Amino acid sequence: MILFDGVAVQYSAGPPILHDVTFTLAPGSFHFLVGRSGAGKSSMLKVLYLGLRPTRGTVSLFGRDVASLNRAEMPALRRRIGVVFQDFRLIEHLSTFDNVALPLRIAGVREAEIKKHVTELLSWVGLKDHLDALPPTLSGGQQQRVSIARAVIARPSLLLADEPTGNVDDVIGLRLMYLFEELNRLGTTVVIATHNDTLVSRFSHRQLRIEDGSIRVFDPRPMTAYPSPQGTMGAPAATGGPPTGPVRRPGAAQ
Amino acid sequence: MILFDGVAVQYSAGPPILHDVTFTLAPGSFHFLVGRSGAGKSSMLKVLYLGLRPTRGTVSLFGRDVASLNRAEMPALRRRIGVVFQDFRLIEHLSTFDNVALPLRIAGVREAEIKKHVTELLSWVGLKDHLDALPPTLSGGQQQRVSIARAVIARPSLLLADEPTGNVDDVIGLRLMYLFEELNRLGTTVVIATHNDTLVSRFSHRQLRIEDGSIRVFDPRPMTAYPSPQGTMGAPAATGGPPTGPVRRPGAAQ
Amino acid sequence: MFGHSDLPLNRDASARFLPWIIGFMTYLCVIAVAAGLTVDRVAERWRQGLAGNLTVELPFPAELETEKRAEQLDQAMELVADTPGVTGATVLEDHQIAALLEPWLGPDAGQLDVPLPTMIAVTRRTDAVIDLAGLKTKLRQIVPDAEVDDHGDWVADALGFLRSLQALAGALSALALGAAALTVIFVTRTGLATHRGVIEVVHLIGAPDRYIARQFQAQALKLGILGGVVGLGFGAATVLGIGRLIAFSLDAANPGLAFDFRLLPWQWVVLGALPLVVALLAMFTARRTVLRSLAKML
Amino acid sequence: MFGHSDLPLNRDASARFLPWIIGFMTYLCVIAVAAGLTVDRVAERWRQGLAGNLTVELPFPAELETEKRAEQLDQAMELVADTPGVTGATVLEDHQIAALLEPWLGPDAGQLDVPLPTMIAVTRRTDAVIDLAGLKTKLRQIVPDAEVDDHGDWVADALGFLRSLQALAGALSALALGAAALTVIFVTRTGLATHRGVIEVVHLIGAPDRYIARQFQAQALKLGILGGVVGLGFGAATVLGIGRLIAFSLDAANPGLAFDFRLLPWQWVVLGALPLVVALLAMFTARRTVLRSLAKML
Ligand SMILES: Nc1ncnc2c1ncn2[C@@H]1O[C@H](COP(=O)(O)OP(=O)(O)OP(=O)(O)O)[C@@H](O)[C@H]1O
Ligand SMILES: Nc1ncnc2c1ncn2[C@@H]1O[C@H](COP(=O)(O)OP(=O)(O)OP(=O)(O)O)[C@@H](O)[C@H]1O
Ligand SMILES: [Mg+2]
Ligand SMILES: [Mg+2]
Repeated sequence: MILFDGVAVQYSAGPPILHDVTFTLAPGSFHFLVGRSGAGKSSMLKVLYLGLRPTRGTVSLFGRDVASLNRAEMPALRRRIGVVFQDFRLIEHLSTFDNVALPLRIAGVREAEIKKHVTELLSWVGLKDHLDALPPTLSGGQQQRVSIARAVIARPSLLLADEPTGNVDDVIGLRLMYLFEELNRLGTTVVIATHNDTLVSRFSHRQLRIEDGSIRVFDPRPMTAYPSPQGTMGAPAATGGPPTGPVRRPGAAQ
Repeated sequence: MILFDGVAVQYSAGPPILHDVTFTLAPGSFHFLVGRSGAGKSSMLKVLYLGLRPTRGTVSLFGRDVASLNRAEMPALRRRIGVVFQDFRLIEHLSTFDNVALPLRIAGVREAEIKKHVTELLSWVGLKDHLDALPPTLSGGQQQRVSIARAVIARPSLLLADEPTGNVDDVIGLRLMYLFEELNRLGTTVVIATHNDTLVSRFSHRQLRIEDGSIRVFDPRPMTAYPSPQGTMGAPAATGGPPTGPVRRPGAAQ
Repeated sequence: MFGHSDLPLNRDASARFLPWIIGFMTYLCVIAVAAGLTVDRVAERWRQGLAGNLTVELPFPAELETEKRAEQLDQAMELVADTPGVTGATVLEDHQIAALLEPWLGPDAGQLDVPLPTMIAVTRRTDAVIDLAGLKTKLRQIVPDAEVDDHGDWVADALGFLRSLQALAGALSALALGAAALTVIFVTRTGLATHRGVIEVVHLIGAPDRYIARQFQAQALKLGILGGVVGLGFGAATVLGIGRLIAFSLDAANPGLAFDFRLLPWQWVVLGALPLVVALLAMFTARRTVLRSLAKML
Repeated sequence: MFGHSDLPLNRDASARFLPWIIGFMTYLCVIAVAAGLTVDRVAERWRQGLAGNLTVELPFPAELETEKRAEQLDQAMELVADTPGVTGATVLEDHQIAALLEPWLGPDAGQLDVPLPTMIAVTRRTDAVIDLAGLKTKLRQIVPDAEVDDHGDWVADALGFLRSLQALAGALSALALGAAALTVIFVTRTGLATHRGVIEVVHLIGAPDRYIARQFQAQALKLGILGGVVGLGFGAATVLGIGRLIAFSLDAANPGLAFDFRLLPWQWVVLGALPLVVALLAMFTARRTVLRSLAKML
């Protein structure tokens, strides 16, 4: 699914951020990406969503060598990746609904289906009353949830989330984690960059730890029992679980 | 110092966010502003930094009724307020140094003094190596620290910080809290909006709690001993404490 | 789906600005093209009216009897009519000559007791080359001081001048179109810069370049048509107004010489097509600018 | 401190675009003003040369003896010279009349054996009103068919036409300046929109409106001067070129009638001041736009 081999990352002006990174993420796996502020978490994700070309080494996504992709092939690949940006990057003049609907519209899903799934997902993240609100009129935490909804609405094959709980309280944070796990259970590979130690220790998923520019995979599971997410968080009774997005998966069109 | 009397806040289109808010913050006090996501913390701070006029009631800042201020009087008042925005709002084409220097430049401080104080403060928040970096090339946590440095550099009479530790790890978070407390000790009134329960419970300052649109002041101190900040966090040995900004306080010019 | 626009282009300041600039450029273009077309008509008339024609002057000595005079005139007419390439010859009446002289001698030129030279206006095929020197030699055998004038130098100079005016009009049109294209490039680049964040996000979500280009080109086409039509409206009004003004002034000044400055129907069609040209120019410029910028930008 | 700019205005696309548009508008303005000034000179000359002058025609009967003729001419000259308001009178030589008639009769008009009417060119004070009818009556007592012509109608028409041209030139200048101002408003508004985030932050940090306006107006002044100078350069070159072209064409066509189309020194000073006018216009427009927008925006 995701394969890094001897990857180095460096911005044009500056010291190398990552070097000699080699690892494999299995399809359907769930990883936290941890490290100090400035360690390179966001840079790592940027490489994964094709926003940054590695300086050295091979990155392979969905079985394709990223370096060999030409400009015209990228959109199709990108449609299979959902991203929660650290700074949200919502489209300011589009309503909450339209922001979340955008990936489906670009993929050509029918409006009726869009309406159903977007409304359902936004209700689940607690934004039922803000469907028509523009992002600048939302609170920080509300914006973060819109950004998450947009990333997951098209049921991507790969979900990358950068500090997705930095602006919400613990209750909402858990609810969002539950959404990610549900998506993961349906087959999406998930990578979540975070500083939130509480969250990381609560969910004993594998960790990609960035330290001094290199990445180490750490698996806490041999030591702790794998907790059932439902048990830990309590799925909301009303909906019986997070919505799973449109049936026709846009990424599958390619 | 800060006086709210029967204040209500409402955005043109939408339900009232806050109503009947009445409280007083003494000069030199330190408050956390807490509440769920979407409760109205940022809106409350917006009223305080003159970014939003209350719909009803009286707000008085530095002994002046805010409603009576005309456009020409605002800049002087604003120069006495430092703000850490939830979304940072750094100026993208100015270097880290210039962003932090901006309040001093607008206040007309000499370049030599600017250079000394800005460099010192940026070293203290761990950005010594990024003085010339532009904000888009900084990591999320680094941007947050630049934003904090800009808010405190001119030693404001009032510091308003909105979720100032949402993008940094706990070590840096404590260091930033230490900076706020140092500033507070020098006379600045501090209000910090946050979701970080760990932080709130660790520093037993007074709390402004927003619930269902009204604000309650809560004082945890009668119950817990007031901890010495130095003891809790360990001031960095190298500098012996956070820098305190330029000697000539720009706000004092008026 | 394509009715849906992610970029708030129609809220940009450029949405209000671009039509005016495009309108102004179309206006200039209409005026310049109209001027060029008018000059074309004038030049055509001059070429046919003057270059096509010869004038033969027969200054009969004052003492010559009327009979002899008529005889010599007949001979000269015959000679002229038989010259290869000549299609017609008319003796100008005294009052026609007087009309020509009127601007110089006043309205009473005709009643002046002044003997004027007898003149023959000769029309010829435009493509015919007439042996002027030979004709003159033969005419002088009939009337000693006869002169043949084909106004050649003067017409060549005048036509040269008109052609320069036309070149100027062409250059002005090109300049106006260039300025319009430049403005569209600028507005598009500004749009790309203003909405850079949105464009980046839409890209990362998986939209191809043409998805973004489409929104810009639709906007440019819309604003281009709007501006073009406005410019054409004002331009046509100005052209009609100036035509009327010139016709009126010239007519008042020289009733005999007034030109017809009105444009022909096909020339109006040319002018009417200008907004379309401008709008399409705007659209393709926008498209090209977006695609080129995106390839560099992301 | 003021050398320091918080807004990256000089990196906006408008920094490269505005000088061109301002340059183009200045160019149009220079051409229009130069045309207006030239027309002014031409009109002045016509008024002085024609409206100021009278022509007296004395068509002596052909049978009159030369002596008698000279005597009558002397009487007429005296009469004319004594008329109040007249400043001078000259008998036109035959070859001068011939020159006037040359375009119509060909270069040999002077050698034609055609008796031309004797003409007196009369100059008068521009402000004087001369009793034309009275003068004519008196002259007819000397030469029965005498005519007095002040070319009045024709000159009035022609001047009217020139004034229309001038009004057109004025309107075009105003239009060009208006378009320049409009462009500056647009560019400034775009700048305010593009940098809205920065402006808000700078405001919240305590910068007054004029701190922001200063950056925009400095930029507009800089770009205005740049564009204005470029426009003046091309404009002056065009004006000189067209002047040369017209002079050359007219000279070749009518050597006797050629006008002097060169501008006077003070007229060049007027043209030279245009870029400054445009630049100041740009600056104040930008300042006003910023201050007004900020009052609404924040
Ligand atoms: N576009 C860029 N150009 C140059 N340097 C960059 C750029 N983006 C990031 N960096 C640098 O790369 C380093 C890693 O940044 P990155 O954003 O990946 O950190 P992070 O782990 O996400 O940190 P945080 O937790 O604070 O968000 C930082 O030192 C940053 O200054
Ligand atoms: N400009 C605005 N126009 C209209 N409504 C707004 C605007 N800004 C905020 N709101 C609404 O006001 C409410 C309170 O928002 P605010 O940003 O104050 O919340 P908050 O307490 O800061 O939340 P968070 O912790 O998520 O940042 C939210 O429901 C939000 O949608
Ligand atoms: Mg990051
Ligand atoms: Mg908030």
